[in-house]
Amino acid sequence: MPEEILATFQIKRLSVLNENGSADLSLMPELSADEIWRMYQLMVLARCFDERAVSLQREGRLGTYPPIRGQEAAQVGSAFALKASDWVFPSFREMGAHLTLGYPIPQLLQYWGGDERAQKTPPDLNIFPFCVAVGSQIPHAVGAALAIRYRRDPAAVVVYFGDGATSKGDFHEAMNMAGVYQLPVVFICQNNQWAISVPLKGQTASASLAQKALGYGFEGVQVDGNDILAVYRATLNALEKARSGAGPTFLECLTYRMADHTTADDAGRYRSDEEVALWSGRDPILRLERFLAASGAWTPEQGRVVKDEAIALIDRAVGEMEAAPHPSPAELFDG
Amino acid sequence: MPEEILATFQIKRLSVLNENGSADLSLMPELSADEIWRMYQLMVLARCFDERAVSLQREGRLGTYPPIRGQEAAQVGSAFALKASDWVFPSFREMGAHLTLGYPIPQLLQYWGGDERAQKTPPDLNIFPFCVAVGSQIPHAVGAALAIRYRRDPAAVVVYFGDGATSKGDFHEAMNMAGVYQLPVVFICQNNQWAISVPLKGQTASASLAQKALGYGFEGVQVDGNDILAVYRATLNALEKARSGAGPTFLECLTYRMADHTTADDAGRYRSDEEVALWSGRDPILRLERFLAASGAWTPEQGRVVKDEAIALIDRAVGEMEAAPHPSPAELFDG
Amino acid sequence: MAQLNMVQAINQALADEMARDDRVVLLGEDLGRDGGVFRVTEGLQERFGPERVLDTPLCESAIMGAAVGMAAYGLRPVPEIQFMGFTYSAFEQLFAHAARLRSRSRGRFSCPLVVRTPYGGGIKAPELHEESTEAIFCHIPGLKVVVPSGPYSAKGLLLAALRDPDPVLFLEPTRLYRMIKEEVPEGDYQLELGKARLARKGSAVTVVAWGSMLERVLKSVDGYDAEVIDLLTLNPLDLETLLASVQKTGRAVIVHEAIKTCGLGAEIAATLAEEAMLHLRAPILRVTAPDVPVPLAKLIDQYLPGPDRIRAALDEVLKY
Amino acid sequence: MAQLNMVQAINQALADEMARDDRVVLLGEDLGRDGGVFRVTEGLQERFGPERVLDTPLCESAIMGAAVGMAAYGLRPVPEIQFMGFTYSAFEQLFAHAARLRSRSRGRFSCPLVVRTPYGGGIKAPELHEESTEAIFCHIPGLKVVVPSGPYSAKGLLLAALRDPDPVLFLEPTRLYRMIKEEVPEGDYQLELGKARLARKGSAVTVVAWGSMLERVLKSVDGYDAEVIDLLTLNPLDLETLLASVQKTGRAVIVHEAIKTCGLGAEIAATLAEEAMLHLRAPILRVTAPDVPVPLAKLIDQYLPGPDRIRAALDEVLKY
Amino acid sequence: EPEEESPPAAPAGFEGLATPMVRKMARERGIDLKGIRGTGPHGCIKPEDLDQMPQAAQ
Ligand SMILES: Cc1ncc(C[n+]2csc(CCOP(=O)(O)OP(=O)(O)O)c2C)c(N)n1
Ligand SMILES: Cc1ncc(C[n+]2csc(CCOP(=O)(O)OP(=O)(O)O)c2C)c(N)n1
Ligand SMILES: [Mg+2]
Ligand SMILES: [Mg+2]
Ligand SMILES: [Mg+2]
Repeated sequence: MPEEILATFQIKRLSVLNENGSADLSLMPELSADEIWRMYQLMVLARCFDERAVSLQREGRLGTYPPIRGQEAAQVGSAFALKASDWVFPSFREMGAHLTLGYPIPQLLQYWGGDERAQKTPPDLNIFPFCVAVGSQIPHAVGAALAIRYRRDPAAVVVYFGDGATSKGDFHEAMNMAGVYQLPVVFICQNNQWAISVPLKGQTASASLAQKALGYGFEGVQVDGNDILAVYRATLNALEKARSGAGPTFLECLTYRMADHTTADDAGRYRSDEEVALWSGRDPILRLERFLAASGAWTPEQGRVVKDEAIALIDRAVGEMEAAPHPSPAELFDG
Repeated sequence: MPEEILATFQIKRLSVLNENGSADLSLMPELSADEIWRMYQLMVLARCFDERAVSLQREGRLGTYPPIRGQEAAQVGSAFALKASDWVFPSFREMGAHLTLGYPIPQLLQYWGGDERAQKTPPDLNIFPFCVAVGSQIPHAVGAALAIRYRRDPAAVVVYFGDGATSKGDFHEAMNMAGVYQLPVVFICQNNQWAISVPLKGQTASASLAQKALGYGFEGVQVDGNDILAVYRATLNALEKARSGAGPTFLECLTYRMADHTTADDAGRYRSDEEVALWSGRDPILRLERFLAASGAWTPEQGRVVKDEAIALIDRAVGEMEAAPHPSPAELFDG
Repeated sequence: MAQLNMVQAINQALADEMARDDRVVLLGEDLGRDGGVFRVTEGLQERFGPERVLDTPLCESAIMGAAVGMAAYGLRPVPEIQFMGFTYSAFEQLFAHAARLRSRSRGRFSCPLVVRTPYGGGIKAPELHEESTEAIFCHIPGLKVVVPSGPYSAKGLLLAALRDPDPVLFLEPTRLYRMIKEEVPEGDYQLELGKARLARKGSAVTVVAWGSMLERVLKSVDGYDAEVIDLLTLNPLDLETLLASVQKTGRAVIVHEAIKTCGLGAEIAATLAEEAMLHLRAPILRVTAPDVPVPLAKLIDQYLPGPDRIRAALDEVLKY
Repeated sequence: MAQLNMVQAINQALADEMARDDRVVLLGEDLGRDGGVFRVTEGLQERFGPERVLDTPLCESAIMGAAVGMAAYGLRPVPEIQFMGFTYSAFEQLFAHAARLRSRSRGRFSCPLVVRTPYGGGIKAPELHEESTEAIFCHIPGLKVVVPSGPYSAKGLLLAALRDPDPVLFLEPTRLYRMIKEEVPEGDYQLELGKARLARKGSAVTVVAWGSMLERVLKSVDGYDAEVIDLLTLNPLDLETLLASVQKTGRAVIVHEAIKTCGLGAEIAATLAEEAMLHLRAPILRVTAPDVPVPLAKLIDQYLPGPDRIRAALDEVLKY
Repeated sequence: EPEEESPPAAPAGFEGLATPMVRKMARERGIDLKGIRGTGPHGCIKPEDLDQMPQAAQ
């Protein structure tokens, strides 16, 4: 037995909508027109939330804020596949997922205003508090999945994190443990290609993030993260697999951070305008609009209505958030 | 672009000697008969050291000791490929590597006698102290490799660890960093298939450890760890690749821990006699003896001579170790 | 009542609570099939199955991180860290997550887990097997730290810890595992967390100790009119017991096996200097290990506080 | 001499030392191309190249672990941890390796590295961006802990730290980065590690502070006959300066922004209760944050010790 | 230590060494500790020493 081939592996890439918004019908997920429209509304809501949060920060009405611009498909598409009984472990840049799951918008803003009361998740949602220590939420998802398995609950767990988080030991340790116990957890990496100023190739020499799953004995798939239908399909499949006892899945949603890392950052210091322009053309909202427009389901006028509704919702939420009384010092000891 | 194949990967397995000790000549490393004989002597020395250490512990003359029985080929074969200028970061179970590199035997015993003076590596050796916190030495190797690169030194780094260590974040983090900077480091995992009572399949769902390298963008190879010629060949190749600037390599040496985890452990509690018997038949020393015997280079008589010489060496070392004065309390503050 | 050693008492507490409360789940390295490297969990996997006594991959931070997720979901995980010297890599999960979860989610999520780990020196084990870094954990808001000093307190404190709504670090003095046998009631009993124990009455000096140092202190104070406090809970401190004793004796000596600088002795002395200052007739002395790493076997006896150093401190404060 | 802020002073110290000593290498997240999230390392990668100012993957433990290997090989690495709240995962490397390497190899290997990290509250940043856990690091034997209180001390202490043969944790009070400008000599100067500074003379009470609390203390003591000690090095403590002052004033108040329990204030108070007891005329008071996690922006001002609480403590001890 | 065996006379301006407890007792009894040398370590004033000292008129 000389230099025997021990094993051969393949990594797949999933996309449903191409850049022009035309769909591969064979891969089209089962979604009603209403559902797709709802997805569209949620992406627009996320975009409007984001734009407002950035401007509130500029006006000194919010603290440092990490924009999600460009990642709406990855967030809305994946959260749309979740059931109420599933558990979600976010990082700090998944406001699109929160909005999709119905997290109260005033409370979501309140967090970035520096108020712990924001993290008191409503009782009907199983969304963990934001996690600022990059990657450290990933093992929690594994623990929740262990509990689900032990309880024989019909639920699954989703954990979100960025490309930068894949460099941390927590990512590895959690992936490895999920593999060993074949747990009902879906690891969703939003590969937005930047971790503050560090581009993906400064983060890992691995050609894809998806292939990292090979070291843990379960499937890793790269998904076009700006294609909401692909993200939805991949997440739904992974969740069903998880709930059926067939173990974990790793999804790399390849997307792009279109804005600065946070409102305290200036991305112009470390990346080119050309790169940003290229990805602006791949805007996930634009792509779904093109898809819808092709069947006459979207017009600029309808788009404006959706946006106006979103803005009105945000307006109200901002008002509510700002009307909340300042926390009392006694709340330091609350919990 | 539907479910496109993004990439395909292969993992290789290297062996030179088969179980009967006959060699694949096309893979035979360049080694003189004297060198192979030296390797054989070192494996026997390692075995005798090990047996003596275990019995010294039983007699209360050493503290807890982790036997290396069965792993002599992995340790001697890899260390034999090193140059004096290379740096070595051991775990706590590489006494075979220490012996190969000429670490003073009394000092090696002294460590397991509970004496810090043992870790004052002689100035001509670049061997780091033993590392008890599993896996935590792996990032040190990456740092030394960064320093080598920065200094343009013609050296490489080897770091040893076990299968259990691959579950720790340190392993992942160091592998990832080595990949990003394409550093001159060789990661040698002695996969002895057990981490105390946890078998490999309780450690990871990955079919091989070698394939874990795929997530870091560099080569991982599985080597028959009981085949000293394969281990030597793979290590030499990896070291030359490292020194030439072609980056890191991960070697999984598949071997077996033939003894208890340590003298404080009772492996009979968690693994079967059959498994142990199976691997006893694959004893790495036996295998090299068969290879040598086939060409008349080894006889039982010669084997006895080698063993007697080794025992004499160990005898002297034990005497020296026990003659060393007890450390004074002031040495608590030494360093 | 049976005479049990600490290993047996802890094993019994775990078994009883697992039988009583199906939320209790153990996880860690080698604690299932092997029964733990000190055999503390022996027989529990056989009895409760591998899903309740989980042999994990070799990874302390993942053990702790998974425990956080389990606790938040509604279980009561009991992660074991094989030795205290291997808690470092689990530190972020404990500090930034387990201990804060209730506060930062304003009560929406809580984290009732009990981290068990053997700690302390004098067992002639390899590097990092004899650490005593309890002070670091006492600096984590939201985490309770508990140390039994014998089989009876081990069972009673562990049962209380397992029912606490928040995370508890339960330190098991390795040197005592099989050293002391005591009467241990078979049924259910709890020792309230946050309460110290008067281990010996006296009126001339108060000696504060915990874990395996307690046994050493009790041996050393023979012939002295010393009151000995067995702390049992290191955080929060039982101020009431400490102050009452020092107000009576006017003198305090604190004995711990951790290094001196920023050890828990500092917090106790500082608290006395703040709250009992007007009752003190002598300097507060700390008898501790020197500020160096825990040595290997050959020097461990020189490192740990011994009877000579304890008595010298008593003699010194009694001069005042 | 130029008027510099602390960011500029640190940048200058790093640049000067890198020019002088080619063993000095910086590594961390975003410190190269981006110049660091606070711009402390701005321009250094351009000047010294990407091999001496390494942008690393996002991983604090690997940064610290790699620094240990670099230092052992003969370099003088300067790992940056982006915020003190992210040191937890690097803790094992610091505690079990960097700080012990000299001792456990009996001098064969040493670990001259300087960990730089911004620390402390009051900048209204997200969670874990305002931690002040210095006491934990002071409990690590073999590690020095240094905190400047302004641009002048920042440069002088950093130069000394960079030349120290052993590991040093260099804490940069984030709130002060751009708050204070001071005359900072352009050339080479060092402030000896282990030496505190008398920031204000007085005779009725000694106030001990460091980092960003110093500025707050100096503002608060107006009108009091208070002596203020700027600790500068937290471990080892400058006993001589502390004792001389307290022997004179007979009263001590310690102010820190970390939580109270097992904070560094405890070690200082305990040391005084051991070494200066006969000179004390009042309880030793600690003014600290409450024992809860550092809150987000809305409550940070209620959390950090403010002038009111500092003055109340002074008034209290002055009653004696 | 020899210093403790044969206490030399208190130097001029010697501030009496005492713990806060003793200072409080002295205050209550109207005893001025300035210049006093006690029988405790380093010449510190022990509570018992106060019994030997003249009290100020109450
Ligand atoms: C452990 C840790 N280290 C550093 C930081 C500072 N930081 C915040 S976000 C970030 C980059 C994260 O990159 P990625 O994981 O790709 O997520 P993204 O910001 O792109 O969403 C860094 C370095 C942190 N929050 N946590
Ligand atoms: C961080 C850490 N956790 C736990 C231990 C206790 N321990 C010592 S060796 C060992 C198993 C190591 O397994 P592996 O890495 O396969 O090495 P091997 O013992 O087989 O050589 C364990 C759990 C340790 N030393 N360090
Ligand atoms: Mg880690
Ligand atoms: Mg990113
Ligand atoms: Mg192993």
